[in-house]
Amino acid sequence: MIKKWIILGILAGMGLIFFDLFSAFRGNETLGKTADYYARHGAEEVGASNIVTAIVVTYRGFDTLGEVTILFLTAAIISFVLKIRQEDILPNRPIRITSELLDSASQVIVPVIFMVGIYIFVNGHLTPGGGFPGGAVIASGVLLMILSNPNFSVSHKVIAWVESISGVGFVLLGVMGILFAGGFLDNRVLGLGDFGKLFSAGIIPFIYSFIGLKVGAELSNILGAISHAQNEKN
Amino acid sequence: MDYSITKFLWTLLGLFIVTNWGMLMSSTMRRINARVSGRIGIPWYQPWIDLVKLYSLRTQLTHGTMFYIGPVFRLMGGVGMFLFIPMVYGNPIWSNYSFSGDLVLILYFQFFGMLGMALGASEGGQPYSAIGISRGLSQFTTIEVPMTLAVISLAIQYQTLSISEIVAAQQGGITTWTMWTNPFATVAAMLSLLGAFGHSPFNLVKAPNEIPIGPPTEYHGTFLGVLRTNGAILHVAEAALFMNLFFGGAGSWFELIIKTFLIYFWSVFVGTVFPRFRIEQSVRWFLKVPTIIGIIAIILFL
Amino acid sequence: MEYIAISTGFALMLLGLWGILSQKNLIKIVLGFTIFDTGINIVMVSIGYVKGKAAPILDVINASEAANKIVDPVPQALVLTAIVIGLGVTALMLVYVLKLHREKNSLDINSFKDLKW
Amino acid sequence: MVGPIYIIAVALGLAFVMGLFGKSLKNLSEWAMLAGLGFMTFVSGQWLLEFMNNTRAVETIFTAGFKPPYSINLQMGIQEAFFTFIINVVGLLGGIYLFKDLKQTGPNAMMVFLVFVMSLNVVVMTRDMFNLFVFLEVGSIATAGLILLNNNGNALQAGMKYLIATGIISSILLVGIIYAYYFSGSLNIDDILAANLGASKVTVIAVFLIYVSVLLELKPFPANGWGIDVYTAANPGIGALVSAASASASLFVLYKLASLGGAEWLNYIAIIGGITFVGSNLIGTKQESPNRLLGYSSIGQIGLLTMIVGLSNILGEKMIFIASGILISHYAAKAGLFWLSGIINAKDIKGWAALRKSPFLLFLFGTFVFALIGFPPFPSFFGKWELIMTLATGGHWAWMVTILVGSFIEGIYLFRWLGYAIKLDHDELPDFKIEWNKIFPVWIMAIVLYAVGVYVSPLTEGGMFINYLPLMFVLFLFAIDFLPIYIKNTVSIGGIIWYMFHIYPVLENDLLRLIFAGIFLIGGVLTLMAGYNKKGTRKGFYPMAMMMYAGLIGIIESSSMLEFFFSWELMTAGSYFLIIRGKRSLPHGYSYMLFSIGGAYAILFGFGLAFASGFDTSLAALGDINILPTLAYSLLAVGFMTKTASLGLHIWLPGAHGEAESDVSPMVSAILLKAGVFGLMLLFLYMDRASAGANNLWYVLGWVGALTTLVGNMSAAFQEDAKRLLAYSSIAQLGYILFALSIMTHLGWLAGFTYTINHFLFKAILFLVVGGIVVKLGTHNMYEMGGMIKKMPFSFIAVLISIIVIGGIPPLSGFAGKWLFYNAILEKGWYFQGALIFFSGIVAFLYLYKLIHSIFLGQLKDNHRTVKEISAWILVPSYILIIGIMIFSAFPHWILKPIETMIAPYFSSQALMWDGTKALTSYGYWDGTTIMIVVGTAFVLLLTWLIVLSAKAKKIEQFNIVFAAERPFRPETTHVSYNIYAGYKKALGFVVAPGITIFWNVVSTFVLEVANWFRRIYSGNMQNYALHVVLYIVVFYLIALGGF
Repeated sequence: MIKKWIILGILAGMGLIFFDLFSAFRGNETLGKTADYYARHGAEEVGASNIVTAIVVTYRGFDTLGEVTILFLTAAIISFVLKIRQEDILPNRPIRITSELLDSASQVIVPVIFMVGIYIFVNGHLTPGGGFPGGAVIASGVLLMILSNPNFSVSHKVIAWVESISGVGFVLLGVMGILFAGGFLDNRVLGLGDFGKLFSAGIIPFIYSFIGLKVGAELSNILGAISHAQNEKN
Repeated sequence: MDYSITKFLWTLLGLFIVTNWGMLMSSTMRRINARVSGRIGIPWYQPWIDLVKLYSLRTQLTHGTMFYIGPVFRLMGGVGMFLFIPMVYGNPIWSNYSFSGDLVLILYFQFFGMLGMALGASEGGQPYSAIGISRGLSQFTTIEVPMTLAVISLAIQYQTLSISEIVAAQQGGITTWTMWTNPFATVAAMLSLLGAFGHSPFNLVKAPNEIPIGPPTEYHGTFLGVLRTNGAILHVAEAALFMNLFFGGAGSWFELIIKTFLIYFWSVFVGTVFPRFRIEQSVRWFLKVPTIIGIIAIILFL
Repeated sequence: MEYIAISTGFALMLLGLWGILSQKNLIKIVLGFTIFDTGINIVMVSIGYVKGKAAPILDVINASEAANKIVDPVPQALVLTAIVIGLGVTALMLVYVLKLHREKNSLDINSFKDLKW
Repeated sequence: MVGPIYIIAVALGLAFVMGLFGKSLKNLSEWAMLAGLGFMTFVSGQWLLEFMNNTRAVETIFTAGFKPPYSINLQMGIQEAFFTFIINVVGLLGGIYLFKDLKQTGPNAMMVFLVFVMSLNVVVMTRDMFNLFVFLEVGSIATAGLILLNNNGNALQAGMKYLIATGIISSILLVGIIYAYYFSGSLNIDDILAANLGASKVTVIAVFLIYVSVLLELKPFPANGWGIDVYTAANPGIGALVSAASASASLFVLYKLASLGGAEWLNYIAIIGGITFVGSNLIGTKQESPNRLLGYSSIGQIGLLTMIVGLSNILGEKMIFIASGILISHYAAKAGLFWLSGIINAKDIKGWAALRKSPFLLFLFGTFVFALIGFPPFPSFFGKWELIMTLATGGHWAWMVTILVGSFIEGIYLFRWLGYAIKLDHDELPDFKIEWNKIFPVWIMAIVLYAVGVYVSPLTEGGMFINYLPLMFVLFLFAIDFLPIYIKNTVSIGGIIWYMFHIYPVLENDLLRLIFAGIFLIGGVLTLMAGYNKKGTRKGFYPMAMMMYAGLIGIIESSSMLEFFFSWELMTAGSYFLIIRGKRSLPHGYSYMLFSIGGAYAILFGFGLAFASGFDTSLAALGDINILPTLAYSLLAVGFMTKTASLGLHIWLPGAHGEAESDVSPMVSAILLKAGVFGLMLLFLYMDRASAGANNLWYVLGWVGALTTLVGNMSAAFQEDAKRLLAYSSIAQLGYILFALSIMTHLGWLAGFTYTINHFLFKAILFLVVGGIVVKLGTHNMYEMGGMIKKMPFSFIAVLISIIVIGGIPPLSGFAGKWLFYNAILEKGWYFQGALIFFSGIVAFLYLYKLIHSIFLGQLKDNHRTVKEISAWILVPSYILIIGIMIFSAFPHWILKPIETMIAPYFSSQALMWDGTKALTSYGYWDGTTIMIVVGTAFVLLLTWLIVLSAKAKKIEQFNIVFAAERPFRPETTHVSYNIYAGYKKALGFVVAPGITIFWNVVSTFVLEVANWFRRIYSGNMQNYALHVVLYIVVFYLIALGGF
């Protein structure tokens, strides 16, 4: 009971901090220095109509590399943590049979989901969306496959290939930025192209595709690992 | 500084006088003790008889080298005391070799004999010796406390540690004696003297009926003779030291004899009245009254 | 508008913290984290809001006058990153919970006090 | 030049590619990882070299080809190069160390490992706030993964705790970043710093959030339970990485952002660091688990560094030097210790006793412990030195005290641990495997410590004068440690003798130093001679002994405070190892070390005050301390008195000296203690005699000296252990010296010198001989000895002469001391102290008699009937010393006259006059030569007389005595020795009641109980840890911004 009050007291303290933060916020009338620059020069320098994408992939592309790394790390950690020794694998896990509805629907929907996912990351520089949402959508397709068929196992080989190639591709594109343009992850390795077209904004579409594939692969990997982990003997 | 043969011979003469006087004093003491307890006591010449007997004994037994030279150390202690104390004031001949060191030398030379004796006796392996020595050392540590305080007080008073100079400062008639000018130091030192002479109540070192004569219990014959000789010299030398420090020194051998007698018998008289202390009682006693008196003696001269 | 959003964000953060600090079930604690993260994300987006401006996509808006027409794109870019990080952390936490559950067959946070002092 | 960006590109690329390696290339992935780490190390190392060699401008890397603040930029300057280099080095070595563990877990773990190291590189280099956040997250997620390399329940729990806590912390950081962006319009760190957000009451909240989260990443006490658990449960290889690499990176983040808020915030940082340093170390004192202990120590060290960052305004340009000195020591030592912990794999620090099986590993362990505490020649020594000096310059006493107290507490557990490793009796030492890949990194770290230490030493003021020659000799002895004793002994003696000739011309005109050099070097040769007596190789003895002598002679040679302190610590270290070699020395070596560190810190504080007074680094600075002079003098005196074992600070000595090996005891007693005396002499000569403070101090020290003498002598009298008896006797003798020096007159100092020389002579003899006897008879207990005079006459004579000197019995030289004492006391007017001193002087006879009687006289025991005289290798040096005593006794003016001339300028009156061989003062006179002649002649005459009288004395058997009407037959019951001063004890035993020991026990119990109480906050509940973090934020907020 005392602990509850202590917690409430501490939360009240945090509330005070948050209240002060709230009071410090006065809204915005205009853009700040950096944002203003992006708004004015983003389109011409990067060539992406989605300024957020311009920032995410190019201006702050290095952050994005970190971000991808985090997913990569998480997947790597999860797969070695959840690795099951051969002798611990439960041979025949009792599985509840999936409903007909889910089973058939997924067969129809999964390809569509994949398509949508790919669309989202390929058009990341033009429309809202990008590699991460796209990758996540693809992974949701994989999730659906796992749900509909609990015995479905994600092919490690395929995922490993997709993961590695897209990851290395991302880094290589970044290094090409150093070699052929202004710096690491500079998107002007290729021409900026026509503003608003699919093949524009330099290498952004490629990077976003790699990101999308990688994110999709990582997430699928995580899902697969967790799903597989249920086969362990207790 | 005179290292001549003449000086040496004079010193030998002094030593002879002192030895005989010491023996006489000890027989007198024993007689007094006997009278107090209602006995007749020994004849006055008994010590000489004893000494002759001891020196002429045929059997000489020794427990080893240290046992053998222990008495030499002991005698050296007594003789050394004599050598470094000026006996008769104003006479360079009877000042012996006191030019080589002052009061501090005397205070520390006491240990020379004690240590030698202790080691010699110890080698005998007789438990009584070791017990006696341990008692003696224990008691001695505290006996020296009032004595040290008194000496410091004297040194402050006279601004010197030289015995001759202290005596010189007392040469203005009986009122200039330290016992009047610095009574507390005198009292402290005289109380300490009781312990130094080792008569009752502080005779637990030799405690005849407890640890038969303690340290020298294994000594006999010539060795005991040497120890007896030393006892005689030492008693006179110590009394002479007190005489020099507190009672105006001596202008002649006669004066020395009177004064040392009185000093010596101060302890004898006390001893006939009081029974023996136990070691811890003795140790505590010296650290109480005499020490406080000694401290007062210093405070008065601060 | 943005005030409502930002205060909602803070409220969610507090709610999430409350969950983290008071719930005994590990899964609920992880849920507390997701709520907490969501709160932060809302706060971030709200901070980038500029009164009456549109999303920073220049398909309708002309690039030359974009500076006066769009909201701040930076927090949105940051939120994107933050969400993904949150996702990674949450996934990792869940896996931890899974393993912890395997370890002691319990989800109670008080069962995991082997390390102390 | 390879651009720094390739560190990231290569690491990430490799990590991504590794997924493809599959089973066939599995073995390749490890080598790929190591190659990647090697490449990263190479790149950062290359930059570091470049920056160190010439003044290359700071390199900025623009990502995406745009200028900041519009894109993320990285920066590579010398600091970044340094930090990335040390991170990559420990990453590479850690990779090698974890080679097999990683292999077992598979390529996934290697990717995580690689990415982890890479993320720390970015954290160091990035100049973008949000990018910092992202890569901090990468780092924490990687850590959370690497914790699971140890796949067990504890690791899981620790990882979960870590995730929860860092989750909260990073969220707070994120809020802070977004607000910083909101206020400043930029995410670039330089822009944010320039925006001066701390100035406004509104914007300061962003500053607060960023600070609090960065600080929390550094695991401040007490909101750090989550961090400690990681150290406890993770694989030690990971612990090493977290402690050395992550912590360094986080620290660099704090440093980067330090100027975010302004001076007031730096204060908070410093306070938080200080609390962590002291608090964390305090709790460490109760730890038994090695990894957890290392965790507390790591956090403590990082606390210290945090504090240094917080104090950067005060420290100014010295800050970098100080911080890197301490950081590199922490880094290398902590990594090494964690790695060692992984090799030994013990649950309890007591299990580290297993290290004894491998002397090299033990050497490494010692190196790390000493580096952490800040001993020379390690960089932390110089760092701490500069730190204290600089703080003192600004008058920041509280900070100095914090640092010294924290360091001391750290010493408490580190030396307990080291002691266990060296000495602890252990029934079963756990076995451990030695694998090359695990040992190699540890070695590298140790080498780093030594190399960097030597490299940085010239960078400190006065450091370039440090004489490394003796240390090279120590190193050489290490190298030949496998050779038999007689070779090493000869080499050591040769070295010392060579050094004597080397140093004599230097010190020729400086008698004070020459005397002490004589004591140290001649004493060294003589005590070493006894070593020929031993057999085998005696591993480790010679380097340590030589280290002690190197320190001792360094103290003599030093002209600056730094050199002095350097040598002082060196001597402490060497003597510690010597002392702890004894059979039962474990607790004594430990308490010796604690008192020594405490004393050293007191000295350091005093030196700090001296330096601050006139910005003078030479020892002469002690002469004009005008800042808190009394405090400075007192601290210095206390520091030196820990070595002279004065009352209150003496409890280490009896055990340390008593239990040490037979030839170590004379080294540490007759020789080592004189270092303290030398220190006191220097100090007293420099002290301002006109000031009341100095005079009061001397007055107090006089009483302390007198009481020390009494307690020492009386305790000695009640000992049954021969060597302890001598040890207490040393305490008492040093009490005399302290007293004599405190008198501060011509006569007093002469007495002090006389005692110093005498004590050297007789205590060396006594410890040599008694030590030899103890070894021969196989017991320390005197009551089990007896009658040795017949078996060991030469030893007897040596002991006899020594005790005559101790007793001050004329005609030997001890009397000179007593006589000078009387005169000095009378002249000074310290009558009561004087009386006390003389009383104790007589008490000394009790133990002197006990010693010689119980060993040599009395009854010979049956089992000793075949014992022979002790080795000539012990007797020869003893008799050389006896010759010294005889010369000093017969011709005291040979030595005292020059001393007198030397000290004359320091004292107003020349109180002692010489008339030929006769010394005169205003009080009395004394003629050593005459006394010798008179006594000698008389003695010979009397002896002759006795021999003439009883030439035919017959030797009789041992038991030819009768007492209590019985003839004894058992020596055991006839030898009166045990507790012979029972009556005396009854009367005066209260004097030696172990009050001081009880006092120190209470102090240490109190410290440990406080630690025990505090550590209850680490309840193990992860939710509580989260609560601590949040509470920390709230409390910090309320204090910093809540208007309190």
